[in-house]
Amino acid sequence: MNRFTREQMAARVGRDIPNGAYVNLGIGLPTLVANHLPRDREIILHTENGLLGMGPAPEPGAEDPDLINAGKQPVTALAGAAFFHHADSFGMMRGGHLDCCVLGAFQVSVGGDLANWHTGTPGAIPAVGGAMDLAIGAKSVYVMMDHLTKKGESKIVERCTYPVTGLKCVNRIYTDLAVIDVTAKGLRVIDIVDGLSLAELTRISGVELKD
Amino acid sequence: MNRFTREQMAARVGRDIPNGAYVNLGIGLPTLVANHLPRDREIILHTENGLLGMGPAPEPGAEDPDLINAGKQPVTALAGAAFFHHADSFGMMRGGHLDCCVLGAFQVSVGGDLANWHTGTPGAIPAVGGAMDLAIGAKSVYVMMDHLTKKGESKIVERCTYPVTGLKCVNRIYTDLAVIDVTAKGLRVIDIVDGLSLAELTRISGVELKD
Amino acid sequence: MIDKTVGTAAAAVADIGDGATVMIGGFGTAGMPSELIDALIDQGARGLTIVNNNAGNGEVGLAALLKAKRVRKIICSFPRQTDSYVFDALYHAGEIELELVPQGNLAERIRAAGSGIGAFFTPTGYGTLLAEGKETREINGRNYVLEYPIEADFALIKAQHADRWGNLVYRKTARNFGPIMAAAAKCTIVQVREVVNLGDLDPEAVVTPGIYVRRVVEIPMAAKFVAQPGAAA
Amino acid sequence: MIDKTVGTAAAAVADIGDGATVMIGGFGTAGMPSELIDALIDQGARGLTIVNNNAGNGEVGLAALLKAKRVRKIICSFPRQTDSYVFDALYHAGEIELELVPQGNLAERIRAAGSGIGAFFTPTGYGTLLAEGKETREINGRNYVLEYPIEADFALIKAQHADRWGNLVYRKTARNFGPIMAAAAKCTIVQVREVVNLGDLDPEAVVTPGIYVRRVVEIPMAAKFVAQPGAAA
Repeated sequence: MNRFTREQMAARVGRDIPNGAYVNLGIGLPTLVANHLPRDREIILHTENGLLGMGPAPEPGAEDPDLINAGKQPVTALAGAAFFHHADSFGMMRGGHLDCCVLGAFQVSVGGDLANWHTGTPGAIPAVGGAMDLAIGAKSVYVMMDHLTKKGESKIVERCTYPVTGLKCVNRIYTDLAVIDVTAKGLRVIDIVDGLSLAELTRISGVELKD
Repeated sequence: MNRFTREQMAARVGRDIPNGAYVNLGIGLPTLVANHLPRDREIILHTENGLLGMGPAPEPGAEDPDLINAGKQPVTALAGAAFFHHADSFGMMRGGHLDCCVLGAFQVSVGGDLANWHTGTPGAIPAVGGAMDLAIGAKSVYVMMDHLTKKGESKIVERCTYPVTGLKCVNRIYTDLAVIDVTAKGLRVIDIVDGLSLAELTRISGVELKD
Repeated sequence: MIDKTVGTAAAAVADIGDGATVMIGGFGTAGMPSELIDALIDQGARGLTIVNNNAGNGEVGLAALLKAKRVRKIICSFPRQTDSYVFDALYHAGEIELELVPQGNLAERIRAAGSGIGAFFTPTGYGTLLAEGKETREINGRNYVLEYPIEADFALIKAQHADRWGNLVYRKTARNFGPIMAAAAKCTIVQVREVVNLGDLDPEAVVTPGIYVRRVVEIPMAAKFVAQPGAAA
Repeated sequence: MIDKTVGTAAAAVADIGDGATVMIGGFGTAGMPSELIDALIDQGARGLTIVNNNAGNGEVGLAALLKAKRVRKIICSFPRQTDSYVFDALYHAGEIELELVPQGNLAERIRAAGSGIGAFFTPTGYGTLLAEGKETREINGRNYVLEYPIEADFALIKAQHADRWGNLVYRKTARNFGPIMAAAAKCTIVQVREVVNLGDLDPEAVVTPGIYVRRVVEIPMAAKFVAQPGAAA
């Protein structure tokens, strides 16, 4: 079976982000999107630890421990950047000012529920960070994930079995097999990997998918 | 009958404000206190329209329309001042960070209720400004007022007949006849104008007063 | 390329429709976006709900908008001033609705709208006329009133400098309601004394990040107002 | 004359008692007041409740405080990191209590404590494990959870510059929780890289006004930490 590579997924997300958008890229796979934002657009990146106008990683040796992203990796600040404190930063998120955030996920339900913070494994130390704020805050919430778990189970589910991060919050799902919109009338496939039929994708996913 | 002059009242309030205090002086009579703060103390004045470290009125001709106090009069900013927006300014007040505010009043009740925003006259246009925030926000709320109305009625009352600004919020009352603490055990006179007895003050006031 | 600058005040306010809720920055005349208000008067929208600390001074700015009978309702903390005669007359004639809000609750309700808070318990106003009929609750021995956000379709504010991304810095006490109104409105329009190059504003000192700003109009000589001594808060 | 500067970190933290609630600034190690934490460890207070975004990295700063078994409970959003093994071991051994709070609710609860809000309705966490048992309400068609303020006896934070009045500016993303913690604690203690003269800070750019600060300790070479790539938020 063909699959979109991670770079292809990131490029596709990047193409879908318009000029002038304010965007938060979650930790992990979504971080890749930063390398694939169209060069003819100005897109302003937010990091929840207090920066709008985040730039790329610094040159080796130029890291500044006071200038990091939510993943605690060194970053830079562009001309036009602004720093602010945590309450202001999360007010910005919760207040619906970000146009888009891109998040990783364990599961997304057909109704747009997101599970991406906790596996629920007994004994696992729970950690949530800003995941729940991002899930409910941005105007559009995009999820990037593999379509299937390593065991071959669909990560798009009728109902999340992992603890949820937010309810009815996901707008679009980018997987290695397809791009799927979460709509009021159900999941709608808007792109699919070459050679895969909608019927086969539906069978693999175990949930109803429409054209 | 002897009376404290307005200058004497302002000087007395000024003496009661310790070094390092953060203070908001209300509109009207309390504004006079600024001229009577002891010169050997640093006292930092707050104005609710967004300034800590307010200085005296500017020299004539040096007024800046962007630099005003809550009474919309031109002021200056001292070295060490800070500007902030309205939500931050009122958070500072409501959060209990001001050591003291000094307010004018129509009435104060024996329980410390304050009425200073609205006469309740039919047809009068109500206006409240920051009065209610100041009343409940500062660690100590001092009232400066004439002891009696122009008709000779006591402004210290068993129960406010004017609409209240805040409940149980006044800590001390400075009038032209006395200085009175509002305590859990009732009103306690801590200073009185020369030649006036506690008995006579009590008679004039129409409420119970203690030594 | 992002460029939020707009050529004229008229173009900036062109899409404000009848019946819109419009926040107007300023405390008295400090921070009042007079030229944007003038453009709104020329534009003609009526039936407006206005959110401002006051209800206008003299016959300029907000008072002129009131005088032109464009305002259905005003939400403010201090309408009555020595020179608020335009509002006073409309109020007494029953031609304008007034929602009086303690100044701190006004600020916090605007802040709540911008930051996604559904409602909050405030100590201000408890036990007073202005809390009558409102939900109250005792929390840890203190009494509070439940207050809801104030949102707006548009905010008209004034700042000192902006860049093309819409980052703003203000000047002295003219900052007042600008930053919180910018965040609370669906479309924030700013008049600034000077547009500077991207990168000229210190990122540590930006007060309103550009995310809250839709349009910027440069109006260099906005300082036509004067301070209004003697009026209360 | 006001002078909030204190000679040593040890003197600044001397009165933190057993059982105190202590907010500690920083996001990971950016903004973490390491020298104040070291002084707190030397000072010996135990049974502490700590409020921080994380639960310590490696064996320095907050992690060292945990390792010394001084902490009874931690309130944070993201305890589990690649190098949070000190916390992990204590947690699995049942030797530390954890209150996990979504990061935005953590920030807003701290902000509420500093600004006199009794409680607030937040959309974050609705319908999740972290809102179980909490009061909820639908407001204008959206669901919210009621959250309460987080107050503290002390806040230990780090800033870039201070003056003798305690006015603070921060540096880049090391600002994070500093300003809101400063306002939420009864006694805020700040380590700064440099104390400057009164008047040297631009009043338009002061982030934390001195009213929120009780003590300032100058620690010029605080930058002994390094960034921690690879750990999550």
